[in-house]
Amino acid sequence: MINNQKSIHELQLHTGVNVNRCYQCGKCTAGCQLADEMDFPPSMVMHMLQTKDEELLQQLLNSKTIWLCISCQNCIERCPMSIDIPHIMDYLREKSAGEHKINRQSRDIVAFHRAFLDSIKYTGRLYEIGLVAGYKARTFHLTQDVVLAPKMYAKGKLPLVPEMIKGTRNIKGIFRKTAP
Amino acid sequence: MSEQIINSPCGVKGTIGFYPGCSLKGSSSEYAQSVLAVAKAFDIELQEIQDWNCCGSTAAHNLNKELALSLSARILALSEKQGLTEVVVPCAACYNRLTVTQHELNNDAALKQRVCDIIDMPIKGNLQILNVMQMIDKYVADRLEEKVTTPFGHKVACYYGCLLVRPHNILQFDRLEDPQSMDILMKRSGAEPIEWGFKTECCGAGFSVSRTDVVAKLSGNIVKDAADRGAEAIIVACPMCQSNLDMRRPQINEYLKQKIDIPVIYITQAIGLAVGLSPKEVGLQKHFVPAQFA
Amino acid sequence: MEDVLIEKKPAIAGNSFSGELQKTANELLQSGEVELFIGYEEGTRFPRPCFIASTDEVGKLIFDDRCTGNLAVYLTRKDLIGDKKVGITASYFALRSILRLLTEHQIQLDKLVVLTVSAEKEVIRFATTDDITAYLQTAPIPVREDDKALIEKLNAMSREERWEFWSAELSKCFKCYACRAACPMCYCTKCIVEENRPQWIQPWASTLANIEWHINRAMHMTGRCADCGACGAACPLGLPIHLLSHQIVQEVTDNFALDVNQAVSGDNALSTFKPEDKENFIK
Amino acid sequence: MGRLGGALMSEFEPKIVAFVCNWCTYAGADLTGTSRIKYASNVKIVRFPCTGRIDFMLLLKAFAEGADGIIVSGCHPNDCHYTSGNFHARRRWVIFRGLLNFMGIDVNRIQFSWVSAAEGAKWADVVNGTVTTIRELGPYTEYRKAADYLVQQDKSIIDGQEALIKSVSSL
Amino acid sequence: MSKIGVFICHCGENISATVDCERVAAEAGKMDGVEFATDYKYMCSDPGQTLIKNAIKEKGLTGVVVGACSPRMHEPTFRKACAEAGLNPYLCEMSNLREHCSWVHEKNEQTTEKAIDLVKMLVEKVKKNKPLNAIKVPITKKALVIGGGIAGIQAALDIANAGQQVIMVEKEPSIGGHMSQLSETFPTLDCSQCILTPRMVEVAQHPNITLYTYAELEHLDGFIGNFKATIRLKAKSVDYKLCTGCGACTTKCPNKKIPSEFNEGLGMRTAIYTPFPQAVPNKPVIDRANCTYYQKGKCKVCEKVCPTGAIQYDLPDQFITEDIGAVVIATGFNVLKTDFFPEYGYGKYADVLTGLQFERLASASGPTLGEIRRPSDGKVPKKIVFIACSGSRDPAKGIPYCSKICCMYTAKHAMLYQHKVHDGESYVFYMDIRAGGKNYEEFVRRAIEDDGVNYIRGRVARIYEKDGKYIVKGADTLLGSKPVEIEADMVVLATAGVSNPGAEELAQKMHVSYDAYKFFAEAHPKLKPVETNTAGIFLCGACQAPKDIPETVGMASGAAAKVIGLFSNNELTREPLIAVVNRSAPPVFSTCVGCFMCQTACPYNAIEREEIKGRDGSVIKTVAKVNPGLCQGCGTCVAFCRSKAIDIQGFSNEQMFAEVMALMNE
Repeated sequence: MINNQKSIHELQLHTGVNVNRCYQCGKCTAGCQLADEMDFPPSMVMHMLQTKDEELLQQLLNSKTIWLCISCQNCIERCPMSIDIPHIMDYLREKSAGEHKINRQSRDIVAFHRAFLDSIKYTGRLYEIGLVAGYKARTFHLTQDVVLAPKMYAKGKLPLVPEMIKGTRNIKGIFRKTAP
Repeated sequence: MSEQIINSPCGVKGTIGFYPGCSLKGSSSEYAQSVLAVAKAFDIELQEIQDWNCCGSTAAHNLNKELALSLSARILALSEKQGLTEVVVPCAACYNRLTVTQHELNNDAALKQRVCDIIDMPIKGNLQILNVMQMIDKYVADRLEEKVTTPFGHKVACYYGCLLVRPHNILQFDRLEDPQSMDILMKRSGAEPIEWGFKTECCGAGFSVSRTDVVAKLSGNIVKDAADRGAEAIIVACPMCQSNLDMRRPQINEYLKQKIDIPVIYITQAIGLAVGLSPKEVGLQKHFVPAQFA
Repeated sequence: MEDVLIEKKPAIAGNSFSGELQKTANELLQSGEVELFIGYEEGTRFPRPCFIASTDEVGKLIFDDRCTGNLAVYLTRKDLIGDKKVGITASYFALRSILRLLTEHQIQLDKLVVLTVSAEKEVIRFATTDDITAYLQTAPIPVREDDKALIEKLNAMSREERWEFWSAELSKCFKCYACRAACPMCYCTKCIVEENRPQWIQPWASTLANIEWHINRAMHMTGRCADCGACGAACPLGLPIHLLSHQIVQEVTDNFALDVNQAVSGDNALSTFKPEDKENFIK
Repeated sequence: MGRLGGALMSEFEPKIVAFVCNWCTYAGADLTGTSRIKYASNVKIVRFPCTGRIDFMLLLKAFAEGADGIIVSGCHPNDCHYTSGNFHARRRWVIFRGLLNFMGIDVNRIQFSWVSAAEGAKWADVVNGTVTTIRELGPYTEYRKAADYLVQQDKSIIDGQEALIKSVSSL
Repeated sequence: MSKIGVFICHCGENISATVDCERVAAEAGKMDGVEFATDYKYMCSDPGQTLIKNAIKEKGLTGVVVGACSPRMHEPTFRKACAEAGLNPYLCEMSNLREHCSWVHEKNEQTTEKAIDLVKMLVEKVKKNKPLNAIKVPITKKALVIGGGIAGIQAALDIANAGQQVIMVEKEPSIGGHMSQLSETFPTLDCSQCILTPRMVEVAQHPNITLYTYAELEHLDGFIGNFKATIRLKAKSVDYKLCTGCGACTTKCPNKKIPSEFNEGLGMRTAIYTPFPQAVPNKPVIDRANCTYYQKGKCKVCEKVCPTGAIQYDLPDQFITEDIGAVVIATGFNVLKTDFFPEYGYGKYADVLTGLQFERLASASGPTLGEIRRPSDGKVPKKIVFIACSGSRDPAKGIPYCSKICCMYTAKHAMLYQHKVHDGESYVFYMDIRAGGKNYEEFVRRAIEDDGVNYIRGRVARIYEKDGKYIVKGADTLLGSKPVEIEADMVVLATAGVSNPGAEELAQKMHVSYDAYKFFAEAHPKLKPVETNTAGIFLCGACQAPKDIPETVGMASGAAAKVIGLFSNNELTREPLIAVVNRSAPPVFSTCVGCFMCQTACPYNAIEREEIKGRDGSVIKTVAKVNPGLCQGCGTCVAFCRSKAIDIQGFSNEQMFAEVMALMNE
């Protein structure tokens, strides 16, 4: 076991969370709606971080868990120690993406997020058809929801032309300045 | 139970800003329509924030914290620039992002400075950000009952979702578990809100497209509990919740192995109907699961 | 050096809100609610304190931006006040001192009418300490720009340079105790410098005795100082001694999370504690 | 040898005063003794009932009277014999240190510590550590210079004489 | 002019091995004011002490410095010797040449130099010493016990059995406290009431105990040995001299729907009531807030049915004042209610109970006569979930500490349930099982091994009701955090033990400190667990922190022993090393300016306000005054006083100043 004190320190620096505060009551997992789907439920994530084991940290960066966390905040609201698990998840996601360790099976989720951000980057707002197109292009799920779109359009729910805001330069600037 | 539902700060009534967010311009246009219709019915003047952008939603928040803060911050800055002191944000996700962003910036001067540099605009950070419940409570609640012409006489399950009430310490909206604000407003509109177990459980939110299976399961549990307890409609205040519970109904029914046809409508649609607006005026025809109330 | 420090603000004439104040003072004296009124009158260069016992003199009263001296200092002067019911026009800082004097049982609100004139030219009369506290929280704190430069300069110095600065400055002090006389908080029956069993501080003026005196003065201000700067303004040599008590104010704020207004209105910062107070300097 | 520190640095033996409480640190130092742990003899202990009793003036007096370093030590937080004396003391030291530092008085010469009655070894460490620190800092002549009224007077006289000689010789 | 004697001890070779004792004595002899200096092999020995005594007499010494071991060791010895020679003992000081010098330094010149300096410091100090006399405080031999639970009962009986007078004050109509509500007790499962009620009766009948029920402490003045307690006797509306406790009134009272406090709201009581059948005294009181007569002006049924005419509606609250020598606080604790927990339904579910409510269900004297039944529909629950740490170890919403008793009573509850509902299934959600105590771990093991209670390691996230069942959502952290969902018929929350609502107010009344959780604070966490920081006030039981019965009883006996010890003398002698505020001639009277900041700083509330009055009785000045009964001599006030108006005897400003100034002089 490679003990990696540094990465935990870094985590604390970024999130302000001291992972040692967790005493493993499991309430977060009990309330987590996606715990069933996760490879490591939230309380186990906390314990893996507590071990400071580098290998376990790598497993987390590679996990489905971090991409399945939906940031619903159930865990932190019920955590007796008020540990900000959603913040930890944010941190791990960012680190995972930054280090190109995104879990294979979770790439759909990340693809969706990226498509979403692309839409904002170029128009300032979410262009839903563009989003779905972008997502499909990234995932090759070309036939998904083919029935939904026409119906949405018929209900007046999908504008076909993207709405561009005036400050797109400003938006692009934001994307450039915050690029990891 | 306290009837004063929200500890809303008293402000001077004036023009209120309106941040629709992307969903309300697209897939949830009926929400925008009903919010504006109800506002009009109560003489509340809403002013759309000029040149607003997307708040970044879960995507930005998941991938890049600074980007997420900056996108939301731009909206705050624009509102301030427009001279607004209050902004109504009907979408629960946008409401959550904007409120949390303002809170985080106000609590970290260095971060605030960095973000202001990124968006190239100053931020004071004293905007009142209201969700629709807060807007109604602040400007309509005391007039609501007298305005009701056709009481919304149905059993309803008020579904708040996760983002509307969390994180509690930042949003300071309603109570932590088993929130009441929507229930109280619905009661005043003539409905009969039911006690149920899934008020704040997550619907699957942003996984609508990428993990439809998860949405079917999470939303399925919600729809089932509401239906089991005899609700005739699920009332929501979030476009994501609405679209997951409504548009994903085929997948939900498939997961539940049961056909449930309980409609999912926005609180502003229900209130609109109660104060005498027509179904069309509140965009009721736009839902996938037919919503017809006699 | 000293000219940077005690540079008085230019007189802002025409900004006087005196009319209503005179009216109020007149009423108070006439009704007998107040037997002595402490306020400001026009002086040769700056407004100066005046003590009005009859309605004839009310016309002298003024109150404007230049009236920054801390009149609260007179409230503990038994020779001046005796058992009289007193009215006072308090500047922002004087209000802080009044709060502190109240918590330290030196004055009673039932024998005192506290007035101030707000930026909106309104005469405000305070009925309770809470009113004063509330006012202090909302009213703008008068800034003393002139000090800022020196504080920054001092903070930029090395320790040795600071020592050079202060020992040089304080070596000039000749212990006239004008600083003590100007301070509303220096109301002790017997000052530490008058204590001779033991003789804590040598009575003559020497650099060390001067330093010791000023350290004592500053330490004794902990949690009590209104940060009004009256001590520095009173110094005939213009020594920046008010920066010492200002530093104490700063330390209290930084270390105990008590801003000046909180500090002056509650239990003393040193007579209370929190188990979690910082102690990173303790081995 | 005059007070003004004519001693060579290598020979410099700092004078250190320790202000300690009776119940923890004094007893802790007793334990150092009964355990026969050796430490530098530069320190002299003054016994107080409690750290809460220690007047800041005594620290200034010690510096003025020739101390190069000072140790202030008492019970650990929550262990005070008098419940809260050390908490009060701690607040006093926070403010005092801040003021001294602002005035350019060397706060590194004052070592604050918590030494319990069981920490005999820690007491020896604290003393030795302080001696090392002060030895590096050198004698605190800077402060004592201000203390010496007569020396100042002399200096001004000498300065005056020098000026006189200069002016005379330039004639 | 001082005539100081200096006596340097060799301590065998303990000092002389590294310190040149002869030289120290010789140097001391040259010191200013030293009349006599000598050294000797063993100063603490008889001849050594005689040496000192003779010197005092022969040389007329005005002060003595003994350079020897630590004053913590032999200061009393030498002070006694001085006193025997006619010198005030407080004019003797010790210089620590052994622990602080010879034992910790090498043999060399510096060590002897240091020894000389150390002696010099004390010589300078002792010149400023003043003769002091021990403080004598008279003692009123009567104890006040506040609270009539098991802690108060034990303390009162112990004190009374030692022959001392006790006044017991209980705020409820009956003594007994929480213990009387319990069903069986762990780890023996003996019936709580069976072991408690005899004790309650003993209290009522004890000749040395005066019992005031339905009473509260209103005010406490004074100090150790000399308190004055004002007690409010709340109006019972029943004359206990006439009442025989026949119970006619309580059976006939028409207002029967008042939730019973004793049954934790699970049963009902009448407006005129005795809390429970075994109550002591077994006489009723009228709960005026719920009585029809008091609220509506009509009824008086109780008066009509009372055979002795004991009902007296107009009785007001009464106040009595008692002189007291010591106080024992035994006010107990409280448990969080179920409405405290958002995720467990904010108290809206009828069958989600607290542990104390479950005790009532399981108790043979309870509302279901000991059968476990759901309050909602009276059905026997077939599946029951116990949730440990409900509010405990939860800084976010509850309290950060462990309530200590819950693990044990939860095991007991599950066990009792299994004993009563044979086909029932019980689950305990826990994080850690804290079963430290005699036979405690064995008890928990029995619940798991013999009674088949299912222990699941994990905390419950939420409970919601569906179709009359309570859906309990938890996770089994030992199965890789597998989510667990149980459809339970009843849920019992092991709610945290917290301080009593009135504890803070009571503490302030008595000037006793309390911790962040409003539990009363002991004077020292290790060595003074039953004392408070106010001399003469002791504490025991769960008012200090949640604790179980054996620990409570032990602590109560400990507090009683302290009281008995205090009462064993007629006078209390205290060291005069206390603070004093100076007094001087008029018109100054005292240099104290009356800012009273010392009052907040004093940990013992020993500083009082004294009004100095003129001949006409008008107040000239209000100054501080130290209560010698309360001051413990820490001196925090002394360092705090700006004008040095307050000083501490034995460590006075002059003494300490002299010691420091001597230190560096060469």
